[in-house]
Amino acid sequence: MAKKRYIQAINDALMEEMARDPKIILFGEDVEISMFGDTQGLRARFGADRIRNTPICEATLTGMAVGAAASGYRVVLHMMFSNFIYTGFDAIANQMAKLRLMTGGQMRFPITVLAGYGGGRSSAAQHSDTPYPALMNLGGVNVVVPASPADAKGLLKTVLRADNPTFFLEAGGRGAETAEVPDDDYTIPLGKAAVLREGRDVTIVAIGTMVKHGVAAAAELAGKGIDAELIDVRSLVPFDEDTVLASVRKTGRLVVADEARDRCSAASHICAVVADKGFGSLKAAPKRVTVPNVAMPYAPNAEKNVLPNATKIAEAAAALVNAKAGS
Amino acid sequence: MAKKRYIQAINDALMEEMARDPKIILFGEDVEISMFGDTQGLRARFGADRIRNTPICEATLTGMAVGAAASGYRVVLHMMFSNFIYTGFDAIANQMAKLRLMTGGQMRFPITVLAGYGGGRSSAAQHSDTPYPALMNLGGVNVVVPASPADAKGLLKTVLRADNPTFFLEAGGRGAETAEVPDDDYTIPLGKAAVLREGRDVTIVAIGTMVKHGVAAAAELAGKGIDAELIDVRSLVPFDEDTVLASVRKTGRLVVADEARDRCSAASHICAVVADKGFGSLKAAPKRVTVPNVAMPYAPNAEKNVLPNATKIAEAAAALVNAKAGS
Amino acid sequence: MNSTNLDPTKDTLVPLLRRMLLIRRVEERLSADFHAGKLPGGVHLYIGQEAVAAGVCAHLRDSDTITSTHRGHGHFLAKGGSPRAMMAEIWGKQEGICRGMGGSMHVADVSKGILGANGIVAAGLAIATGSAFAAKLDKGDRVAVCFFGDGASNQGTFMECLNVSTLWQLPTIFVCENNNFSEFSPTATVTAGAIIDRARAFKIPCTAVDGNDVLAVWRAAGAAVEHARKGGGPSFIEAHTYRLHGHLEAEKSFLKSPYREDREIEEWRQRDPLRRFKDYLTGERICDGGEIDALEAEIAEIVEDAARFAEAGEPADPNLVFDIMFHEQRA
Amino acid sequence: MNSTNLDPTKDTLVPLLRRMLLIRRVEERLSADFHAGKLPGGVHLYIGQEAVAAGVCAHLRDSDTITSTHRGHGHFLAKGGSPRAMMAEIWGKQEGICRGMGGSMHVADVSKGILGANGIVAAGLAIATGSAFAAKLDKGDRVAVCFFGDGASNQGTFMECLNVSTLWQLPTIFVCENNNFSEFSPTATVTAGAIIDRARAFKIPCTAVDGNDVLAVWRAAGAAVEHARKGGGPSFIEAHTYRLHGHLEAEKSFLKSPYREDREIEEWRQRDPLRRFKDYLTGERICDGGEIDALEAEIAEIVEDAARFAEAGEPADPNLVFDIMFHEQRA
Ligand SMILES: Cc1ncc(C[n+]2csc(CCOP(=O)(O)OP(=O)(O)O)c2C)c(N)n1
Ligand SMILES: Cc1ncc(C[n+]2csc(CCOP(=O)(O)OP(=O)(O)O)c2C)c(N)n1
Ligand SMILES: [Mg+2]
Ligand SMILES: [Mg+2]
Repeated sequence: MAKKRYIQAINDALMEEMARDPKIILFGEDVEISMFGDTQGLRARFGADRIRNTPICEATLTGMAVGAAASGYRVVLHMMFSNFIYTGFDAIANQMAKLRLMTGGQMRFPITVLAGYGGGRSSAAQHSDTPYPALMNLGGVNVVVPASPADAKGLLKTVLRADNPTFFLEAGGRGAETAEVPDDDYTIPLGKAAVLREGRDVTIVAIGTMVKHGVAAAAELAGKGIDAELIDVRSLVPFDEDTVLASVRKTGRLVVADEARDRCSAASHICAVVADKGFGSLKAAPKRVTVPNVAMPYAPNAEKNVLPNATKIAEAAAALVNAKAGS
Repeated sequence: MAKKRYIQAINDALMEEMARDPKIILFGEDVEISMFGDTQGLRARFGADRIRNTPICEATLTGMAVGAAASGYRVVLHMMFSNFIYTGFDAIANQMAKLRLMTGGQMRFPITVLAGYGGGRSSAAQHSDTPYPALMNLGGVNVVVPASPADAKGLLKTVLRADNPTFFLEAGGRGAETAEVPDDDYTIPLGKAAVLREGRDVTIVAIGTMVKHGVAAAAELAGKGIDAELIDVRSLVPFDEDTVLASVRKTGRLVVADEARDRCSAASHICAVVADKGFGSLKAAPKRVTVPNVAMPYAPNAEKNVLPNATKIAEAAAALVNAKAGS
Repeated sequence: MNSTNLDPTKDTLVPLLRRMLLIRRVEERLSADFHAGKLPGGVHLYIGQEAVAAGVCAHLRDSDTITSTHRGHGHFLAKGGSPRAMMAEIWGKQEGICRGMGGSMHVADVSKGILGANGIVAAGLAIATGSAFAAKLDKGDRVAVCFFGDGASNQGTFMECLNVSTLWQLPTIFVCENNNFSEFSPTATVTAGAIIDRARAFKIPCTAVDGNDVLAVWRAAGAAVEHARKGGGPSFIEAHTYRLHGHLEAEKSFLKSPYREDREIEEWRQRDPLRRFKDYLTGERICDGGEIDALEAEIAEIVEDAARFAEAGEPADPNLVFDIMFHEQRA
Repeated sequence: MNSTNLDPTKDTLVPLLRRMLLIRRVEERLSADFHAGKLPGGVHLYIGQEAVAAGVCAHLRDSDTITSTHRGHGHFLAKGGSPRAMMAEIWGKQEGICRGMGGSMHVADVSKGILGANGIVAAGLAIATGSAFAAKLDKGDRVAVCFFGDGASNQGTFMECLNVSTLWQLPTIFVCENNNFSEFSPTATVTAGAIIDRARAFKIPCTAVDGNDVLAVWRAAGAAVEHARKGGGPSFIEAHTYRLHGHLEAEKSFLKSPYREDREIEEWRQRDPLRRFKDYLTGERICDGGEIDALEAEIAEIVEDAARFAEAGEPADPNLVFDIMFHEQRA
């Protein structure tokens, strides 16, 4: 074990997997210099064939990823900020997510799309989106949202070895956060949530950027005598329903913390699934702590006002538990 | 009152509003000939300035709609099939839905985007999507899904007179369906659901293409002695929570029928809202009847297998009601 | 017919005719089947444009890739796709090349390098460019051909793909089939300037050819393919042609008025690439009438067999979607 | 300086200098404030490119529209936007031109025809084209100018907008600021051929100018604006220039190695458009040193005032988002 930065863990996974598998190539805008640091050093190590800066042309980049994958390569496409996913959305929604079905399963698409998401740094509306709800609704792409360095590395290795298009979304601005990462060559399967804290009173399901706030919320709640169970979903597609449902069976209460806008958010979907399959175990209304249905404002105070945080999560959880106490 | 085809009602609304307001312009690919019929005759009546065929360049068309609206016009943009929304998604997600907030409210965007959605005619995956979940999650655009000729006309008139970007999504392949349409100049407000049938046992919320199946399902259920309340949402953004919550307070049971893919669907969101705000009134799990998380297959039997229909809706509703009876 | 330095022998010419005939007769059958209400979905036919697919694909190997359009039957067949498997697909059958999941607009056969017809106008451009990138990385001499329409040339990805292909010297061959229409819009009403000039801006080899002259196409494509195989990078061909059928077979059902003159169609019928090529072959005494009749008969049999195969096929597996959306992962 | 038939008088020249100075000094202050940790978000500075915005916008009226880029302060100020309101915006204050909702990358003032800086590379192209369409429909003589970078010219919407603007003869003026870099990528590594050739394909007036020569820009823009006002349709200007600061002010914090030579920056500093223009004005005895010093002092005061205004402003209203997402509809 060694302490690693989140972004370093991602970089390590890319280094190790590209060394393992010569078919992996990576391209995107300024991936050689690497603004986020995730692709730093790759060009020097793997050369100009495998690592390429591209022109700014997202619509073509996503289509090229499809074409190169259909021709035998394992493609890593870096889209920089999540909002640029929209610029390249046609080939994602109409090709990447559908072509395997449309061709009767003839093709495989080992494509990993990297992008940073989320707000909190006054980057304003066009650089702060949390875009996974639209991706989750496509049906044909996986969505992975690692919250810790160790998960980032293990999940990315799994993704790089699999044959399905997967959005590996990096928690924006969290690159420097540090935690222990195992030294050995490990992978973490998709579709397995992590129970970060066991608890009896309420289940907090946290997604990506929200995990950190979930941890703080659970600590805050513990201080008030509320014993929260904290689940990090790790991947949204595939999604680990079982772990969430088992937890709600135990606690009877659910709060989902999600940095997506509320309407049709991942939180909505998780609440809907729990309300459906876990109805009998719910003692209170399942709650969403999300971003309201607005574009991200620039001013720090306005941005803070719309972003979920530990306090909002803790308050939602406490309200559920206290409602019971009071009723 | 006169019987009108669904597509004719849309055409009438466009004719009447364009005659009323010379600032309305309409453009899109082959809108002069009009494959669906909704824009037929407009060119002859309003001329080449106001009605224009465009080149195929969705990314630019959505951006142009923003620019023309910001410069004083009321823009109707026809995107033909809903899947082409993805091709023009950048200016929708990054501009149309955000620019008003980003400019501190300086701009208004009287933009109406028309597109047909949904499957059922072996048009295959790239011409059958139901794209509203992604649009609903953007926050900055309205989404209207008329199910009947009268609603189509009244809602479209409201949209054409308002100053917000709105996706007016036409139920694919339903153009020829006929029903009574009032003769006078009426409008229907957004955010008001219609209760198409009152009932005590279960609430069926149906969206757009699903309303027709909801009607059939309610009839089927009535035959079995189950009294369903049927709600046509009419618009998804803004959404009439009150009507749905009031209904569930009465029936205690909810089925949402939605042609979107299940994950992060409108159905998910509606179920999440009801599970949250209507928790106390729910006697059973809120249920979604949606398309599974797959691309639309071409073969009619395979397509039928994944599309919701009256039987699936009725079965879901009956299961809820019977579960109670049995418990 | 043009004469150039490339001089095809009968061994080259007859297969060209064969491919064109196969496309024509298969599509005539599809047209009839469509109008008889036998096909579940719509079809966009290639009739009149066969010389382009045939002339280009004659230079390609199975390992070369192509991407195609909503009007993709001709490219599929010219690249060696099976008529049986294609027809079964369009009938929505399990025996279809895409197991009934794709239909007319999505016929693909990866084993033949056919990366698929595509319902999204211009989508094939970037897929072909990505495939050309893969070819370049493989360091072999594979090429990737992108067929697209004049209408598609108004999508910005056209310019983007020219840029990437030129920059990286990819073996991408851009084949624009200019058939005078983008759906129901005459090309000039939606397309400014000359399409070829957009490619010329990148200083790559650009050729305009009579797309109804299969030998002209064949020569231009031969040069482009050789250039690409040798590592010379991308090139562009604009083939002027015409679709003799509607934009889609169903168009008469919704069009209130015609969008082109019967006279125009008639004029182009006179320039029918199939007729012209037959005339050339007999006129130059490369084939006699008997040989051509024999070929027609052989093709008729193939078409009849394919249609019967398609009609007799099993309905698609309705649950297949859940198994194949992902590789080794259920939807 | 070039000489052409257009001969500007002192009344034209001094305001050009004034605008360039204003942009330069405002941005120097923003740079200092950024590095002092006073600004909430990042900033992309225009320093070195001022001649382009100033030379183009000198021909524009409030009713003309412009669209801009992530590097948009210069365009905003050149088109008449308020330094106070812009700085307050970048500080995230209620007094900001966008009430603190947009920040540096989104400064806009609709009353001045400034349709906004934009965080999406190339997004302004289609917005300007739409605005030019509106101008055309109005049948007046408004024009719409789109400022965009060399990097943006690789986005396909560039070609799409050239197509629509040419086809419909819209008064769109495409101003490509080629500053040799697309973020950290030298232009030649991501851009094949000459950008101007992509526009030439549409047979519209195309001009390449020294973007560090404000008079050259002013002349080229004057011709383009006149052409558009007269109904002549779109035109294209490629202004070669250089950004003297980083892609964004924060870049040193994450760059592991430089992406350009100090020597190159130094060379371009020699061609600093502001210094060149001052030298020209004094060399030609149009202004004397005293006049220029007075102007500098005046600008310094404006900048100081704007910065103080911004710093003293009220924090943005955190609940405004809910009221203004829609017009007369709560989010
Ligand atoms: C992105 C997208 N926009 C619009 C359409 C609808 N559409 C189908 S074919 C077509 C015209 C294509 O014209 P062209 O490229 O010239 O091909 P042709 O039909 O002439 O073979 C259009 C607009 C589509 N399928 N995809
Ligand atoms: C659609 C999109 N892709 C990528 C980016 C990230 N990005 C911001 S600026 C930039 C480079 C722009 O280069 P250029 O157009 O030459 O403008 P310059 O920065 O040189 O002024 C990139 C890639 C973005 N903002 N939007
Ligand atoms: Mg065409
Ligand atoms: Mg640049």
